[in-house]
Amino acid sequence: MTSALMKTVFAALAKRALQALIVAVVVGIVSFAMMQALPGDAAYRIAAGRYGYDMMDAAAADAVRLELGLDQPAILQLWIWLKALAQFDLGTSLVYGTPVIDEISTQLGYSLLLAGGAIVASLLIALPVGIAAGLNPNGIVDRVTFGLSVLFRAIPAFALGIVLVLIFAVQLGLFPVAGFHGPENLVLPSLTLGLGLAAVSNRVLRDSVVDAMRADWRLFSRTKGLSARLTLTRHVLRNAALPVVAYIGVQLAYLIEGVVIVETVFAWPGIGHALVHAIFGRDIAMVQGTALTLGLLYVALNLCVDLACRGIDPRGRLA
Amino acid sequence: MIYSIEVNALSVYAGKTRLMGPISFNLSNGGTLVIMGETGAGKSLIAQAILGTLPNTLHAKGQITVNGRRVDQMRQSARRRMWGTVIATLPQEPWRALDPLMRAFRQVSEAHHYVGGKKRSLANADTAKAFETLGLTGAEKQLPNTLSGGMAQRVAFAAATAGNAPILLADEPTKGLDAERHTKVVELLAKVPKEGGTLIAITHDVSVTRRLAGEVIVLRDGALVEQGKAIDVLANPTSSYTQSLIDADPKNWPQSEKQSDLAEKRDVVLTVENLAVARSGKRLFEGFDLTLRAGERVALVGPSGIGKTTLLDAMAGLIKPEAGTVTRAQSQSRHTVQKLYQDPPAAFPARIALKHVLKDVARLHKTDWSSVLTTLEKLGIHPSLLDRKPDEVSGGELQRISIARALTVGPKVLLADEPTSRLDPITQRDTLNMLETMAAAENFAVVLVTHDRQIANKWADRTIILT
Amino acid sequence: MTDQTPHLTHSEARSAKPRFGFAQLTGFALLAVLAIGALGGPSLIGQDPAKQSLLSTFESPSRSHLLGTDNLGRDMAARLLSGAQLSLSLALLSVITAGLPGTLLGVIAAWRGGWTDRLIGAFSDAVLALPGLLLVLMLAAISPGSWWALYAGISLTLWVEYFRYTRQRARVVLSEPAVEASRLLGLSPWVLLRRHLIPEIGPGLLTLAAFGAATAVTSVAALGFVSVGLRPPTAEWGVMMTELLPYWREAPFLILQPVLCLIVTVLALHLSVGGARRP
Amino acid sequence: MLKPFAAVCLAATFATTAAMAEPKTSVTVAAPWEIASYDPTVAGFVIQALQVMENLVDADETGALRPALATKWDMSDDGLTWTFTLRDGVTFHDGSAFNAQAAASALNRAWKQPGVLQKAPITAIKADAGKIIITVSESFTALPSLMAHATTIIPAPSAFDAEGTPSALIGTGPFSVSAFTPPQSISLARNEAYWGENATLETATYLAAGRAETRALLAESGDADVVFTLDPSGFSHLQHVDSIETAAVAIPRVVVLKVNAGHAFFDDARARKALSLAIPREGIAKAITRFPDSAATQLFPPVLHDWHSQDLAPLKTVLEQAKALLADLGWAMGEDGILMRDGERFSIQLRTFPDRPELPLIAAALQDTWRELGIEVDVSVSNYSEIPAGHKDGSLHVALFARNYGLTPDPIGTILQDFGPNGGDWGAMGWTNDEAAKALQVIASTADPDLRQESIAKVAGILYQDLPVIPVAWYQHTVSINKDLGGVIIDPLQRSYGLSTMFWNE
Repeated sequence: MTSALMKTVFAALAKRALQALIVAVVVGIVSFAMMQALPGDAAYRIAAGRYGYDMMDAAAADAVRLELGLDQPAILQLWIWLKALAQFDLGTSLVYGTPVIDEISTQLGYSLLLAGGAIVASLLIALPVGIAAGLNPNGIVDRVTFGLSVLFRAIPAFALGIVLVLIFAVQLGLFPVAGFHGPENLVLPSLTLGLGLAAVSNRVLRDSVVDAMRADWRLFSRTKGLSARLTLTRHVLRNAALPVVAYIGVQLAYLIEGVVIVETVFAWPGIGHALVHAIFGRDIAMVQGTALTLGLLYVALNLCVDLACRGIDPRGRLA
Repeated sequence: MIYSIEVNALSVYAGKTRLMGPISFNLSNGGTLVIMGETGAGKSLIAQAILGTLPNTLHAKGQITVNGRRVDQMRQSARRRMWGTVIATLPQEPWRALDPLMRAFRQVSEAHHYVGGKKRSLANADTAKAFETLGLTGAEKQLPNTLSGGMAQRVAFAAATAGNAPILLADEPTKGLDAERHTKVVELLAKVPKEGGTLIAITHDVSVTRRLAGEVIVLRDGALVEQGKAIDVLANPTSSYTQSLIDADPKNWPQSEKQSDLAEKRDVVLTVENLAVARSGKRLFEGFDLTLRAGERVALVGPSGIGKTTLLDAMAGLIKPEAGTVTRAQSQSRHTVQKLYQDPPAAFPARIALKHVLKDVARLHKTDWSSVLTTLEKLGIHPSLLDRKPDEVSGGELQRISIARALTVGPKVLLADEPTSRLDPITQRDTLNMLETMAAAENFAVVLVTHDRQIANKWADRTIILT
Repeated sequence: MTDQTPHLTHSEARSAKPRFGFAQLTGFALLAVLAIGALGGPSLIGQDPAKQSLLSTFESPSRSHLLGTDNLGRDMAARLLSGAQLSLSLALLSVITAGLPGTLLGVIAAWRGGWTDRLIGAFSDAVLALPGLLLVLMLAAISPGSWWALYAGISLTLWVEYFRYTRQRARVVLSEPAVEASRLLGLSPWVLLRRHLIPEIGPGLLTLAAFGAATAVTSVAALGFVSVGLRPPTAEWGVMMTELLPYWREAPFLILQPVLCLIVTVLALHLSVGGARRP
Repeated sequence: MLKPFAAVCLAATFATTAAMAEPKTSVTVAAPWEIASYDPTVAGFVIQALQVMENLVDADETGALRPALATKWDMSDDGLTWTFTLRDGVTFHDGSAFNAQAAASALNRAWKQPGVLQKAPITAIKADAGKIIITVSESFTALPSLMAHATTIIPAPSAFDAEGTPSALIGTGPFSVSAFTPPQSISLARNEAYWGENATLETATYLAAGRAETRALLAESGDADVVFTLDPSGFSHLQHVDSIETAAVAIPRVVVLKVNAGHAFFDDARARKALSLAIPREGIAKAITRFPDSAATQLFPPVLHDWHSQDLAPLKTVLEQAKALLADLGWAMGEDGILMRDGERFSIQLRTFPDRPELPLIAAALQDTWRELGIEVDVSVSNYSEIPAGHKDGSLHVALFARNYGLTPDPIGTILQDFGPNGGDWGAMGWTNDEAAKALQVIASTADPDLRQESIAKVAGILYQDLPVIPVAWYQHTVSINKDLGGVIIDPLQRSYGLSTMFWNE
């Protein structure tokens, strides 16, 4: 590794580390402030989350209030959380009574798997499709993929997921419907998310392939004697990949939302699902913990995107 | 005698409209053909027709025979297989022809490997040799964006010729290069026929034609104007168009009148004292002094990268000088120092009709629109052009419009940063002539930055050489 | 070989292209149809979108119910038209509430540079890292049943995109010689904005807006899926998708209808901004 | 106690084709309930249904109590002391012995948590040499029934950490937990050392799938062998799928409308009656719950046979009558089609929640029908805790929810809470009826079956007349079962998924 490369890597790390720190504080404060701003009595919500609608009542809410010290001033509760966070302690789930870190650690793994699977699926779809469309702009492939992109952008993830299950699990029996017992379980949820992501990223790739194909250097590569295939693999793809990889960074934010839906449809024990439940149940510790984890995850994945961009583009211009 | 390339009645059509031709030529090993003409004369269409890279909307007629094979009857894929191995192409603006993400060495060595069919080790060795021969040592790991124009040209040359093609097509190989690099590239090209290759060069530069010698074809609006030995044609052109091309070579310009008595007659409009400028922390030069008087024409000459543009920016007050002062004559507003740019389209908002741009300026400086139109007329611009957007008029026209725009302000100093280096020779001459006329008429000083000493000598009252 | 188009004579080279292509005109036409539907609403067909008929659910399209009836026997056509009002106006709203501040901040950051730029940049990074869903769900919970809160939440996550794009483009545009020339000529910032920035950034922003509008509607669908935003008898395309999902098997044509409406909207927006290039 | 159900044992059709090479020994069960906690008070109903932990008392699918970890139970003559004799030779899954200390500490913990025990008049729970002694402050005959509730299952002492926080799923049941991935899945293995008859299945997997669509697809694809709680649309589709059987069992859960009888609009029983007359029960049963029998003709469904009365005429939907009643109460139609009285519009908020997908739909149906009466309804679909919260601060108008009267095999505990003095969070609001309260006390404490039945009839009659809560629909418990699976018993009390009796037909 050259020292210049080390330097850019280090710069990227430093920048993201600072961002991570800001994220930690902002996420903590924002999620806490918003939870405080929510109307209604938190004790009721927490009791509801714990005991379910058959067992939850005012007495349960009172017990919860007493147990969790919800009567404490809000600012004190926030201070306790931040202080604990500095010691890498995320606290205890108000609803489930288990340490937040335990809840998150298993779920994060599953969510990462799903997010990773989704990105891989989106690339597996977007790469060939985007390249084929970009190589022949306004051709039949381009037009069809444009239509499909619109289609997959407009279909909500849950409907898409169910249709995929119907086709691939029920009719063809190729993959399981739901659950998470093996790699085959990852296919359909990843595909559901991946199709949604690819609906946009294939157009980004298509555009950058069109640009690359029109570039002077592409023609020069041909006229200096490289075949179409070699020109594509040695020059066009690398150049065209850059905007796509950078775009993955933008997509990550949307991925989180998609994860929530897909986790619910496919009964996948992920962190997005946990976040939604935590918000509904006013489980402040879990909200803060999951939001923090998702925020840091976003930062970490963006770091990967940064590094990938730097790997593809040695000019070091992309900050 | 076997001719390596024979072109017979080649013409290019868009539908039924003939854009270029018909032209014919025969070139044998060691031969050189220079195709001359202005931008838009269809020169590049010849190259595209020979290569088979014409856009789909165009088609070629006529016969092209390379080494006895009828290229024009070949399938597209077969023609493409000749690229790099039979016909090599040296692109114009080579810094845009190199893959921005690949290091210089690999861009050449991949051609040796894949096109030359050499093993990796041999390809690398040959690339290293080429880098050494071309004076590129040290540039192996550089990316195109860090290469100078001349280096990029040589890297492209090394990559293009790696396949050992007997025919080299060079399209405007000297475009945008400074005088020194200009010479080097021409020397490089001149070697090709000497080493038994065949060179087809496309240029608008008479000096290139002169130095490459060989045969010459002069095109105007796509039509053949003149053809023959370069020496003969340049010495005794039969057409007036060829003559005007020759006249447009700065070497052949008439000497402008040197205004030598300015110090007594004219006011000082700008004083530069002990100026030092820096770019990204690196000091470029220091101790620069200049006193400009109204109506004076000063040329600043120096190679690329020396900091001419930065100096102009300091004089325009766009950047703070590192040291020294730039003083405008009293009672001048800061808008009296204006700039002309090297790339005229970049100096205008791209998506707005030119009319609006000029009207904005006229309104701001309370200049009568009719007087703007008068200026435009003097510069030979028809008002109807103003309805177009910058990319819909030619570079020469746009540069003249930008002169008119600057004049709307009533400038005392016009800083011209290589305003004609991207223009054809004839346009270049006309534009500078007009600038001279306007400076005299409107009594403003011009600082012309150029890398061409010929232009400086012929055009300016005095020349400052930056080293 | 950059002379792709042959220059015949100096300035006659570029013939005037038609202002809008066929695809773009199609987009406009579709948008017009949607706008008419949204403005007219259910009154166009004289049906009440809330009127139920529990004894005639899942009816196939007929003369009295052009697009059939839903799970509560309500007229689908009326609900879709009513949904168009809400979905489209609020998609528009979220595009505006996200686009305006995002663009403005982007221009400010690019214009001022330095610390202003870094500060806004860091802020936008932090917002992006904050799970957007968290913000949306919280806002929706703070003001339950309020569409405004829902869309404000969606805007809160979307503005960053406009900001990033504007900042990056504005930086490029502002560093062009053209801007330098205009400044030298003494032109005001307003002229710079109007002549340089807006024409350069505008088309890209429109494309972003087209994508953003679609995102807004699908986001509502996603929120409906986690039971946020349900408020009978309101008809909104996104919520209708979630409400009709349980019947996807026995009456697939029901859920297909709001999805198709959204597809047409996305298509219309993409076509009408021309080229559909994502900046 | 409960009317005997025909046990739904789906005798599997023997496959005529060649038997599978290897007999299956595992089933996958899918249900909507996520489980994210080790705490019996939070996740007890899943732990219990999966037969991981057991109660002192069990109930069969008819609702009759039967011995489990307690072999017998006796009430002292004064009715104030209960003695539960514990089963000998029972071990927890970790090999430790089940004894009175373990049971007492588990029950004491449950008693301290919000749950059924807190609602009973218990004064102490003590261990005493193979026995559990529970003392009560007043006679409470339903106590053994509470011992069958999901929150009173007995975890092993080793299922708690040092601070007493539940940290593992260790019980005495026929299945032990081999893997737990909260909140979605639990893997079970047969407990070979079970005190009762060992299960046939070797392993089982529980998968929580929150969406009904997902569950229906799991059933259809065969990924899940038994799927509980199907949505009406999915259920009707699955009825036509060859590989599975579907079953629907009436359960003691009822969709009810809680009305704030303390509110000026509803303080007269006629106003509540008017609301009831304007509930399109048939329409709801046809279009939403999709079971014709699910239209509630009175509060208690026939499955609660002690409480269901044949004598009560079915509640009807007669809009004209409702309008007349409201007119009697001084309501007059306003210009905007909304009733007015003393300058006040008849505009109310209806609270419900989305966790049961049919509730917002029923709410929308009520909204539409009541609009015809001239009542403007704002439907607020929110968290269910808004209902007890609204009960407490008095802000509630009407609320729509599903109430399970079969939480314990004997519904008296629940009914006492809901309709006792001052009403209850999930029952009457602003409504007190001394006669009913007295009758309920009798039901809870008497050992005399006749007196009990008489009092029940009285309570049911008062609730029918006064409508402190208005019944809307009765529930069906829907299940899909792989056709090759035998021994499936569907428990209407939903206390068990019946894993221990399931077997695969060859």
